[in-house]
Amino acid sequence: MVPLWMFLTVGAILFAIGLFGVLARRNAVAILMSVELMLNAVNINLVAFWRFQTVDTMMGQAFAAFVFVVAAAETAVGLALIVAIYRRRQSVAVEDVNLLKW
Amino acid sequence: MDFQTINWEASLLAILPELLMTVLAVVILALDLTWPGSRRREIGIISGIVLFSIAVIGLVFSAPPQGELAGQLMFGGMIRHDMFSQIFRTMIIIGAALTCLLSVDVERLGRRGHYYALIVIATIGACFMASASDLVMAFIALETTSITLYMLAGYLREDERSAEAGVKYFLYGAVMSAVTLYGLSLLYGFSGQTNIYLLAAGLTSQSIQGLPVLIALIMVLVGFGFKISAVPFHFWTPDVYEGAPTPVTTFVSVASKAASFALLMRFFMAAFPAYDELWVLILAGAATVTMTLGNLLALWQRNIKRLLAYSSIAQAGYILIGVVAISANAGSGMAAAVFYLFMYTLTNVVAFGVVILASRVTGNELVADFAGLSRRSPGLALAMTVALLSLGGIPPAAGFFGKFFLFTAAVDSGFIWLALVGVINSIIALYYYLMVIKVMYVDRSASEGQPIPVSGSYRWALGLATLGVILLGIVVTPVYAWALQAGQALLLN
Amino acid sequence: MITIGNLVEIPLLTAIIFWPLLGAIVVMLLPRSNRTLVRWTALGFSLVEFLLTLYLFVSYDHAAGGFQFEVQAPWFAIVGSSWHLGVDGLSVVMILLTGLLVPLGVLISFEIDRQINLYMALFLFLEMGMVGVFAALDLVIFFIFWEIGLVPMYFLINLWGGDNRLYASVKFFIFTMAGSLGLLLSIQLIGLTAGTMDMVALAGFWPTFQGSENAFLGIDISTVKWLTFLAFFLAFAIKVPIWPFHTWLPDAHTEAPTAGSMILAGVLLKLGAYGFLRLVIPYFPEQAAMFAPVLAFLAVAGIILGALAAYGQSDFKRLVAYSSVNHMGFVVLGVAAAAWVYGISYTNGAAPWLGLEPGVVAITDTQSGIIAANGAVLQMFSHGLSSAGMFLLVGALYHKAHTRDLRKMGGLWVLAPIYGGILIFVGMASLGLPGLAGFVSEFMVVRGAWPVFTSATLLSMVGLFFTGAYILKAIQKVLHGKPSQEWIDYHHQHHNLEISWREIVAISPLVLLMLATGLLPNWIMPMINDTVTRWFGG
Amino acid sequence: MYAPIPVLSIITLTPVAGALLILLLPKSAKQEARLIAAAATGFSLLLGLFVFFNYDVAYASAATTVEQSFQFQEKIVWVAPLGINYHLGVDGISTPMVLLTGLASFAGVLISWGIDDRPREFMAFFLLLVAGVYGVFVALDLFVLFFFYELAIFPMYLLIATWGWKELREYAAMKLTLYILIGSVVALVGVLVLYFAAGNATGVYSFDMVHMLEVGAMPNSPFNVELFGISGLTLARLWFPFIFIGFGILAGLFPFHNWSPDGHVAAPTAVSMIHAGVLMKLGAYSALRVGVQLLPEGAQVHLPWIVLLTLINVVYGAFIAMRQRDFKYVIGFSSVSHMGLVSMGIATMSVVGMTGAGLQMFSHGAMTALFFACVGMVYDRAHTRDIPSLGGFSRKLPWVSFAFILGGLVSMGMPGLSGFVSEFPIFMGLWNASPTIQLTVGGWSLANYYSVIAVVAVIGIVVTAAYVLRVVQQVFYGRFNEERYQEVHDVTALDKLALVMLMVALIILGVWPNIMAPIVESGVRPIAQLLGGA
Repeated sequence: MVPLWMFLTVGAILFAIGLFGVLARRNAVAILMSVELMLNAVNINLVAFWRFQTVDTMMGQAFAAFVFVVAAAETAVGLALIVAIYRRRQSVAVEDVNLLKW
Repeated sequence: MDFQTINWEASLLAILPELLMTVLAVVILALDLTWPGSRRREIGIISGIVLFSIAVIGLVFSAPPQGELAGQLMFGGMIRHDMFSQIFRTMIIIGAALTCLLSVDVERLGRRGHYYALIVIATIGACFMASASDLVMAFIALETTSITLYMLAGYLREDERSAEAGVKYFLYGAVMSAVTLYGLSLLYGFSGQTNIYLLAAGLTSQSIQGLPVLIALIMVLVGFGFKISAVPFHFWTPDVYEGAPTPVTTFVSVASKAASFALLMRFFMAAFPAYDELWVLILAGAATVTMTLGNLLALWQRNIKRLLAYSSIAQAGYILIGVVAISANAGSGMAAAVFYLFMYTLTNVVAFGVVILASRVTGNELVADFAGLSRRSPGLALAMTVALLSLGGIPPAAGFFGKFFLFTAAVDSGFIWLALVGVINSIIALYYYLMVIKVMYVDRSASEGQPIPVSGSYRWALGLATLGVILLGIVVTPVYAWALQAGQALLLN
Repeated sequence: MITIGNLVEIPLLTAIIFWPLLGAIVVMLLPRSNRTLVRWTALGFSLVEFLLTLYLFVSYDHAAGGFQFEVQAPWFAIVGSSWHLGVDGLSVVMILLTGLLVPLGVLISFEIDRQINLYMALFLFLEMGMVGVFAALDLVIFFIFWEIGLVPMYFLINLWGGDNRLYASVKFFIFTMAGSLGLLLSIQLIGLTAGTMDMVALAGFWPTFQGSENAFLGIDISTVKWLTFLAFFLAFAIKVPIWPFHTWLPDAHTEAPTAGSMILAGVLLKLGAYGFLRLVIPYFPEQAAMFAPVLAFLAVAGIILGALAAYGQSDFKRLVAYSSVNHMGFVVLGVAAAAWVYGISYTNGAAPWLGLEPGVVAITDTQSGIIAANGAVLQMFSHGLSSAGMFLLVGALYHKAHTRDLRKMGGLWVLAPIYGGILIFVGMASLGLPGLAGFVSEFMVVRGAWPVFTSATLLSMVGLFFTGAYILKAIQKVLHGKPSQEWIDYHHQHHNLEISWREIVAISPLVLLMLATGLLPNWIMPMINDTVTRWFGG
Repeated sequence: MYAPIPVLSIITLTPVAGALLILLLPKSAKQEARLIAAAATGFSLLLGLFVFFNYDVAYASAATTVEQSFQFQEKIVWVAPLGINYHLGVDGISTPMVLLTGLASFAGVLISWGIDDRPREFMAFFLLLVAGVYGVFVALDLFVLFFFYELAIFPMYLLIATWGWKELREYAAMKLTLYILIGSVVALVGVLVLYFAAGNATGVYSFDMVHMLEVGAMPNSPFNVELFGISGLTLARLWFPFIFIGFGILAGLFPFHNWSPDGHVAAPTAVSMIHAGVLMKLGAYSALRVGVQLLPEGAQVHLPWIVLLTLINVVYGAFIAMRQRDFKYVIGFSSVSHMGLVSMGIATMSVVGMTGAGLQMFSHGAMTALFFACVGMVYDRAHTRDIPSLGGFSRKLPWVSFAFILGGLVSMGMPGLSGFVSEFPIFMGLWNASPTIQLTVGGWSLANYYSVIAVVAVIGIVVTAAYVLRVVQQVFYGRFNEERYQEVHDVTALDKLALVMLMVALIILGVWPNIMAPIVESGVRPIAQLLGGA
């Protein structure tokens, strides 16, 4: 059986990739996708933990399910906002979103 | 803890306000569809009044259980209905109600029913944040609030600044919640528990201790730090505060912040008692940096909303002092933070309310546009003055007591240096608050002959909130006693 | 409840002090437009005051001696001060002098036409201060009245003075104030060390006080005594003024209005001498005696240099002003002699500062000391008369001629014969012509001081010669010779130079008293003598 | 001694009620606003007189407990969990201060009658300020004291910044506010430390001054317990400088006096009057009450060097005043100088000296209020405060010139006026200072230097005389520029009433010091006993 730490490592790597994407990418949509990667890492964690730790209760699975749902809602809202920006500026690069500055 | 014996009656009563708000949201959407455009302004007024009523109903009918039942978890451990959640729920709903009343005359916002529906939904999420006692519940509540707030921040799609604020808020928020969530997932894994109140026991019983937990703790802290706009996760605050429609900014600065603090306090008190020396120190450092940076940056702001944004960053720093002072006598540190948030809610509503009204007339949001405000509208100027004094901690406004309680708690728990930092900071802050007051009273402007129209709902909302700020600064005992009960409720595991 | 009975029972001294204050207030409240009313009201108040002082003089029982008419009431308990008043012969004489000179000053001030209410009020207020000093038997009260006189005098000079009045008034004020601050600190020192501010109690207690367990600041008691002595000395020396502290005086006198000069020379300078007699000698017998030779030297310097300086003046008023330095020198000489004798007899014939044991030094005959003190007091009185008279005459002339430059004058006797006669008479009194007041007092001073400070006294006699010289110079410059044509024209066309009836009325009491004191000094001498003798244990 | 009716509360809250009433008036109700303000301050003044004349010296002298040393007490629980009570009461030190506040505030309202720019707001803020000042003087709970202390500061800011002298007001108002606030909050932290120390030691957590004083007087008081094992370091010694100097800032203590002349100059007349007249006393009063009385042990250690600061205040203030060209700056610096005498009196740690300090607070308050009233009246008419370009104003403004001269005489300590009555005991206190007072720095120590201080401080008085005379001569006498000042007219009857009130206070205290001295003495005696002085 694949041990827990492998799942966790995969999750961590996925999370790191997502985080890197968030920090490195300049395209808002790409950032959104990177966030999805991070959330998936979370899901891997949750499910793995459930399987290895608390298999007799549904907590982990339920948690993961909620994360799916919320992530979907979040993405929908995010895309809508990005589209609104795109309509005005013809760009989704975060450098161009710079009207508000101190 | 026994979750199986659910007293349904009590459980439903416990979330009665949230249920009512859900109904309200639906009703609002229905009204939005059926009422003609000319009447839709009333939707805002209705939402405001109903929200007030819900707050009162919540106080009267869903009082938290006392005695043996105190601190009992409900709905399978999802929420805990105690004094802590009650006081936060009250302040959040009041903040939302005032926000509704202050939105009605705002162009492209005040006459749209679904705007109010979104506010109400965000309020529901915020209320649940305050009472959530399970990681899942906390996450859902957090996201309910956040997602609606992203939408609200970008609500004025045709306004570039609003759209930009929405996107920024969203991108930062999404990343941060992903990080938090990762932390939560680790916590769940380490402890085998999702219930906050069982986490601590789970953490100590498992073999995993120390660094991994610390990493999880910090990841969770990142998310909370973002929501309460603590440095270094504050960078979104000025942009979103400035860009979002002002009523939304009000709501973000008030309800969302209060709810996030509630969650943070409950979470850290319950989940990490074994690590309290550590996170207290981290939070103390964060408080110091947050206060100082917030205040120093606020000094340079010309835009009133940005100024209030930085001020709200600094205020978060003050409130953290209360959180840090966990060892203060009988939960008085938490109580101080709770009290501070209570008064801060009212105060900020007043401040932003005046900004809404003034910028509608001047068409601008610069501090300089407040020139001559005391001649154009003495009442507004006075309300703003009271609000700024309260933020600055000057009596008789409530902020004086707020700060006093915080510093007292800090000294009590041995953080004299933190109290001194807070004290020095409150003086720096006073500088820019006084500058605004000065502009209103001293500076002249060409248009000072024209009065600023203040419609009924604004008059009521601002009047009540201002009165509240002053009353809270004089008749302090009831709310403080309440806050103390809330603080003590947190100590009860 | 205030009834007539209560009012009558107001103690005499309190009444004498506050009556002028009442007058000042009434005068201030009178309508500005009615100048005559203001003038006569002020005169009325000052005359009533004079009657009160006269009554005091008459009813003081000099044979019984000691302080009489005493009043004591709580005033400022925390600093140990009480409202304690009382008079002995010395004070009575001085109060009488004050009471006498003020109405004359008021009368002569009828010529003032600007802000007359304020002028008269200040004048009466000044009188209150002076009487208060003479009547006070509490150090704090003494100091209060001592200082309070500064204010009206300052304004009298500042508002109604001559061209250089600003400079003169500030100089006067700052000099005197600086002097009195030392006095203030010393009073506090004494009061704290001794635990009381009462002058009567202190006079008995302070000289023998040898320190106690709460000894002061750890400083030796004799050092404290020396410090306080010097401070007292400085304050009084400036007021007298003793050479070389006199520089404020010519300026102040010259610029002051006539009545101001009269009071300044007539009474205010005596405050300093009074301070020596009342406080310095009884409180610091040893220090004063030790210091007496220096004092005598300064006195002689004042007499000679004052006279020379007076001789050198071409401004009539300045000349008279310097004459005060000269005449007060005699007072100081008398004080010095008295201090020496008193100190020696106090230490029972020892001169500890010379390192000698009791009885080694022969007790200089006490009689000389008594005579010197008598002379000093009488000189205070008679100089009060003559200097006031001189200033009155200078003012009277200036008021008409609008110049005080002696070089421009001459031959005015022809034009103003009565004036000339009076000027010569007063000049002679000032010069010390036998048969007039000045002679008696100066003679007594010289007689008293001779056995004590022989050489100094000898030098002072030389000074007396110069006194004659400058007075004769003044008389000659003003009166003798032929009047120039300009003066004749001026006299006939512009202004009659002859003395006016009002001025005659004002000066005649002075003239009469000079004569009376010169011929029959006994109307006043017993009063002084009994008191002075009592000091020396007689 | 508890009062049958809450007279102190009425005194304090009447101005608040007045302010609220004024704010409810419509914008146009200017005259009504003034009348309400006059009525409110006047009523408080009358009650202040009532308190002053009903203060029982005999009772206070016979007091054996801390509780008994305060009269007209009232006590309501305010914030029970923290032991905060709304506890008011007066002793001999605060009673004259209450009266002074009444005098200065009523006179201030009368003098501000002519303000035409938003008089409604002006009067409302002014009344708030007055309420804050009253509150500090009557507070017997440290929290209440801070509450009112800070309550007073903000209206001050607005009054100066809004109605002040255009060229300086914003800068000065801000400077003043920040300086004073820094001082007060630093003191606040110190007080919090003491609060917990007292609470931990006795189990009773209370801000009540009576309680704190009792704790401080306990045989092994927690304030005097050694800290961190460092010998000679106690709470009292550690925190005394913070508390004393924190409050001392408001009293213009050198080198923190810097805000004060600017503040005085920039403020509108009535505010300068309250500011220099009363507000600076808040600082001295609180420093005495919270600093010295609560931490006598700290006072004994620190006052011996603080007295040197006060000396600089006295002498330096006077010399700087001498050099000013601006009429109002002269008075501003004179306040620095005179407030130095107050602190100096406190630093003598003797009954006499502290009584003098108390009297000087009253005397200087009335005097400087009078001064600023006069300056304001001249400035309102001449539109300049440049001393050389003024002159001869006594002819046009005889009342003002008389009042100013009287004030000047008071300030130079002329006998027969209140200045003398108050300065005399201060100097006596210096002479009388305990010989055990020593200043030790490193291995070098200095004793018996208080007398030297007295001698040096006297220089300040001579200089005071010089600058007062200079101003009197140049402003009120001398040549009157008819052309430039042809518009100048005499002051109004209200102005005269204000001037007369203040002058009467100065004269009465001067000629009859026993009317106030025993009251003050009864207040300072317990403090002096704590300090070991007699």
